[in-house]
Amino acid sequence: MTHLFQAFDITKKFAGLVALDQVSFHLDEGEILGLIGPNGAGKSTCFNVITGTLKPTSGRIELREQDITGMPPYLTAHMGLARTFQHTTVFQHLTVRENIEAACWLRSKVGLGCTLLRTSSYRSSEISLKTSVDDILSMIDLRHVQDSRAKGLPYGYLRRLGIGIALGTNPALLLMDEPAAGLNPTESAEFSKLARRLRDFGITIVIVEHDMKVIMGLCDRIVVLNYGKKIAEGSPGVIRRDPQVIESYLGKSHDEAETARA
Amino acid sequence: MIRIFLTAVAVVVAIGAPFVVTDLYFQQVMVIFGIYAIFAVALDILFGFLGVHSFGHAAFFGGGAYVCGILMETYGVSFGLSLVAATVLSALLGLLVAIPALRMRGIYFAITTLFCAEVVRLIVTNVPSVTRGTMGLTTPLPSFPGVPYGYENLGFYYLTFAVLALSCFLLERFRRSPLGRSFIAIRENEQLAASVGVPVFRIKFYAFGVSGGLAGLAGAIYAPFIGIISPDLLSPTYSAMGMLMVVVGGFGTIYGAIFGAFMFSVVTEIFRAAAELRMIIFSALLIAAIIFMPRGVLTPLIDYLRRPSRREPAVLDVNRKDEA
Amino acid sequence: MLSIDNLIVNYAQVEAVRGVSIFVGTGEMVALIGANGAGKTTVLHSVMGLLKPKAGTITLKGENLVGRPSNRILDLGVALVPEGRQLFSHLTVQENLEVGYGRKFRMRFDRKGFQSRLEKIDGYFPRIGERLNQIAGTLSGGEQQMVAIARALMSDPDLLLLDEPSLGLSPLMMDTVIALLTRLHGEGMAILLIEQNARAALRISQRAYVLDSGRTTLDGEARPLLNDPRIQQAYLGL
Amino acid sequence: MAFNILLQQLLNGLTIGVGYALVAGGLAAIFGIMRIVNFAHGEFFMIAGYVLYYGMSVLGLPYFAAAALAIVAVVAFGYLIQRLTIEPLMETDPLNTLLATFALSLFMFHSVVVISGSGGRTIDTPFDGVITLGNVILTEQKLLVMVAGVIFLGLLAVFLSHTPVGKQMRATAENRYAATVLGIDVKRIDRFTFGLGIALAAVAGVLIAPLTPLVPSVGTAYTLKAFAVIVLGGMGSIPGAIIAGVGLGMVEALTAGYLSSAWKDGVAFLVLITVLLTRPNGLFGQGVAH
Repeated sequence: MTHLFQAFDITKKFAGLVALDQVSFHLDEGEILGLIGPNGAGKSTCFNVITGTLKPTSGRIELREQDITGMPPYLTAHMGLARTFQHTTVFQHLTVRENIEAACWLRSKVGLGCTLLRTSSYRSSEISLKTSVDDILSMIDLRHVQDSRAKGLPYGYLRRLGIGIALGTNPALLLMDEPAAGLNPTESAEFSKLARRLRDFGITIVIVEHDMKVIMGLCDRIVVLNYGKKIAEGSPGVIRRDPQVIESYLGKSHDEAETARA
Repeated sequence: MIRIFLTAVAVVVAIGAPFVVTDLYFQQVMVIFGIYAIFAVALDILFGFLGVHSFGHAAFFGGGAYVCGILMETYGVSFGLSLVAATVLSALLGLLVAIPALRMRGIYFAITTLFCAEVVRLIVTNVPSVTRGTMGLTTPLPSFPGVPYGYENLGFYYLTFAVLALSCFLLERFRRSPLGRSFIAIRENEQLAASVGVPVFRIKFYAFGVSGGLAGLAGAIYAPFIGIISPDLLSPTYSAMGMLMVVVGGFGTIYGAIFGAFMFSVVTEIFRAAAELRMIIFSALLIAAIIFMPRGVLTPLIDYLRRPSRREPAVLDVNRKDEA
Repeated sequence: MLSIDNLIVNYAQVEAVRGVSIFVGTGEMVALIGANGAGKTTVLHSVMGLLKPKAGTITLKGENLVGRPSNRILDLGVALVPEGRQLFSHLTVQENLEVGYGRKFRMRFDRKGFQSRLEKIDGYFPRIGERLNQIAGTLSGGEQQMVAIARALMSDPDLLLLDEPSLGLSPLMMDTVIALLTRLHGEGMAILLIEQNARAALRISQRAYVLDSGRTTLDGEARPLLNDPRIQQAYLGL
Repeated sequence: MAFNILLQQLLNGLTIGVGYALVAGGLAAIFGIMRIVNFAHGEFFMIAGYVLYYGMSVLGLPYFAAAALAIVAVVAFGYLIQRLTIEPLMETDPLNTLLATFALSLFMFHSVVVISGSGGRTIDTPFDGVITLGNVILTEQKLLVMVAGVIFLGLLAVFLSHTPVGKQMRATAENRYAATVLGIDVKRIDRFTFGLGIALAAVAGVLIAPLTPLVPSVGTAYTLKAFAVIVLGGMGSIPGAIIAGVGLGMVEALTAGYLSSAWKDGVAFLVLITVLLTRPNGLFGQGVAH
């Protein structure tokens, strides 16, 4: 069986410091995978290596059996890989609708000439684009504010808009960087609902997140990193009881610490 | 509708103006305004649409002027052909500058563009056999088809405004297209734009060419109109002049650039301010604009007028959906 | 000593802290624990005057701290050891300590005062004295953490704030840091400690607050919290 | 004989280089600590020259008094400019300070043109004698530039490495956040740094101005040279700026001597662009003092 996505032994070193140490994992279509670990565990590095923001020192990344290792972000986007950013990374001065339109670069196939001359192919593509944008706006539930500028919208809206922008590329795999950070419990619950809806829609999702309630409730599978190494992988139930995971988060338990000192 | 109406009025006024006001001096001021406006619009392609802050656009403006001047004066090439050559060569120069400059970020980018312009100025200054160096190059007055001898100003006038109108028309069309949105996306957030598949480097690279070409065209019209050009045209003062017009008008909008050019050429001309005094006033104005009106003078005004109902503040009602 | 009441801080559009109240008594060591992104650092930055709270009060010995610049807060007796050490890595160890000591805008340096302060601190960090002329960036991670703490102590604070002092340290080095904090506390210094290693922090503190999504979800005596399942819940979710 | 020519060129280069080092050292300090690129830096150099000129010709002051007046006046003006235009923009988009200082340079340049005209002014100092060392000649003013320049650069080095404020400046340059945490008043450090940077430019102005016909455009020329120098020296590194400044002066003098004086600016730009393309962090890397 082939996987949608596979990372083989990715290692990333920064000036001698090993940020990622031979990390391998895979993703199957329609899965939601959580990537967790304490501060400085290498999650962000892992995320950036997958999206092409950083080149791995060694290792190999495949999407649909095609090698995407070290591809720049705009090309990984072409391959069907989209990402969201931490906090509110949107096009602040554009309206909500324009934000999504701007993200639909990959969908509009008309060239500069057709655009300037307003040919019929331009017009028909504009109509199909309009429908796609409408669909995305409904999906992220922002149609009612489509003509408002992004700047000044409530934080929860902007997080959803960030996801909508990623959807503009029509991705097969969506990587989300701390999507629930800064959300209140109601908004977090709404986010989980949206993520499941996207999964039902056929999008495979990787989530890097600190909010364990979200991770545990949403993910099918979890990969845990610590000091750049994969220390555990499995279902939320398994991960939650894994002593190594607990130690990585909370430190050594009392008894162990005493034994170590003795 | 209002937009079309206003555009129609502007076109009619622009075509008719030289027949109503036959004053030669007025026509001259208008041509200068038009040339500056083309230059400002060219710069705005980078500043306003892509957020690429070139500090050396004088290289293209002056470069275009010199190409046109040399071709006409030394080689006797026709005005039309010289314009085309100047545009193409300036565009190529733009691409050439873009190669090192686009590898830089922030201030390094600014410094690199500034220095590339200095290199061009140095070359022009130091090959007097071709450019007459600091002596300046005189440029013959071209003849325009259908324009009688002695009325060349009219020819320049219509040429300038035709170029300006066409470039504005295309740019505006482009700006409102989905493709244009992706351009603006680069200005708003480069990293995010790249993440949705926009080839940021390639777009910036070609935009440099287009902007350089258009600035070169402005310079190419300027050279024979003024009659004598010197390496001063390539100095940071001219780069700054373009930036003054774009920033004071408010960047990212075509009308802002034109408004800036209008302020710079016509309004100061009305007050008969000397060239130096004008630069003093404008640089002070620019500093004030940066501190107090970061979006320029015109943009906030237009936003204010455009608001659907001016009595209500433009605050979004976030609860609207929940109530429905 | 330090009293934070109903603190609300917005940070980059996010409500990072939504109503936190924390009290640190004179000579008390208090731990502030919770998962990443819970708002711990935001609390410390607000105390230090690096962030402006939206609402709430912060007082030190009855004096209001909100709205004061950081240098004034330092004068009142608070010092912060920031996350990631943040040494001036191109300066020597001594210069780092001097900057921590003589922060006032003066051309002349109070060398006598500095020396006596340095001698006092030398007792805590036996190896700092040998390394005064070494460039700070060339020290090992553990030594850098020590210098970072020493630098903060140069201003002779009554209240020491520490942000993740054990981050990136080897277990042995971590024990040294923990021992140092215990000693400082034993000598009467009030300490507010942020620590990812919750169990280590709870073992040495008297009281603790658990932060979750910008709110205090749990507080009380530190020891009983050590094996409290709710701690695990705050970190790992249930 | 050829050796004498070389020596003469190197000596000329050293004079120019000390001037570059002073101007660029100030620019590097401002960039290193405030993280702003001061496009108007050379204009302060130029204005110092003009104040010196008017101090001597209109007020009839002796050279050193007029020079002191010029330095004080330019620093006061710079302080005012910093408080009015740069400080309000410090927390905003870096582009704003870039544009503001660019506009400032135009403002200063054209103001001087309006006041004094764009023609050249010559300043006669008491140091118009010539010293002959074998076949090498040196004017007294050039000697003064070298001596005074080296003294000022030495004072700067001592100041940065031995005074509390100097150490705070280096600390702030390296880690603004940590400096704030430790209670350093970074705003005050900024103001002081700007003043210091301007003072160095002014010192260079009063020393160099008598050597050349003083024209308003000399400011822009020096700004560009100083940019080249700080890029070569590693943005924000003061020692790097000093070494690169002297080096650039030498290379320019040699180019002028052996190739042609018209292309000497070209060499600077060529070296600069090569460095930018190959080593974007400059030859000496980052950091104010190391």
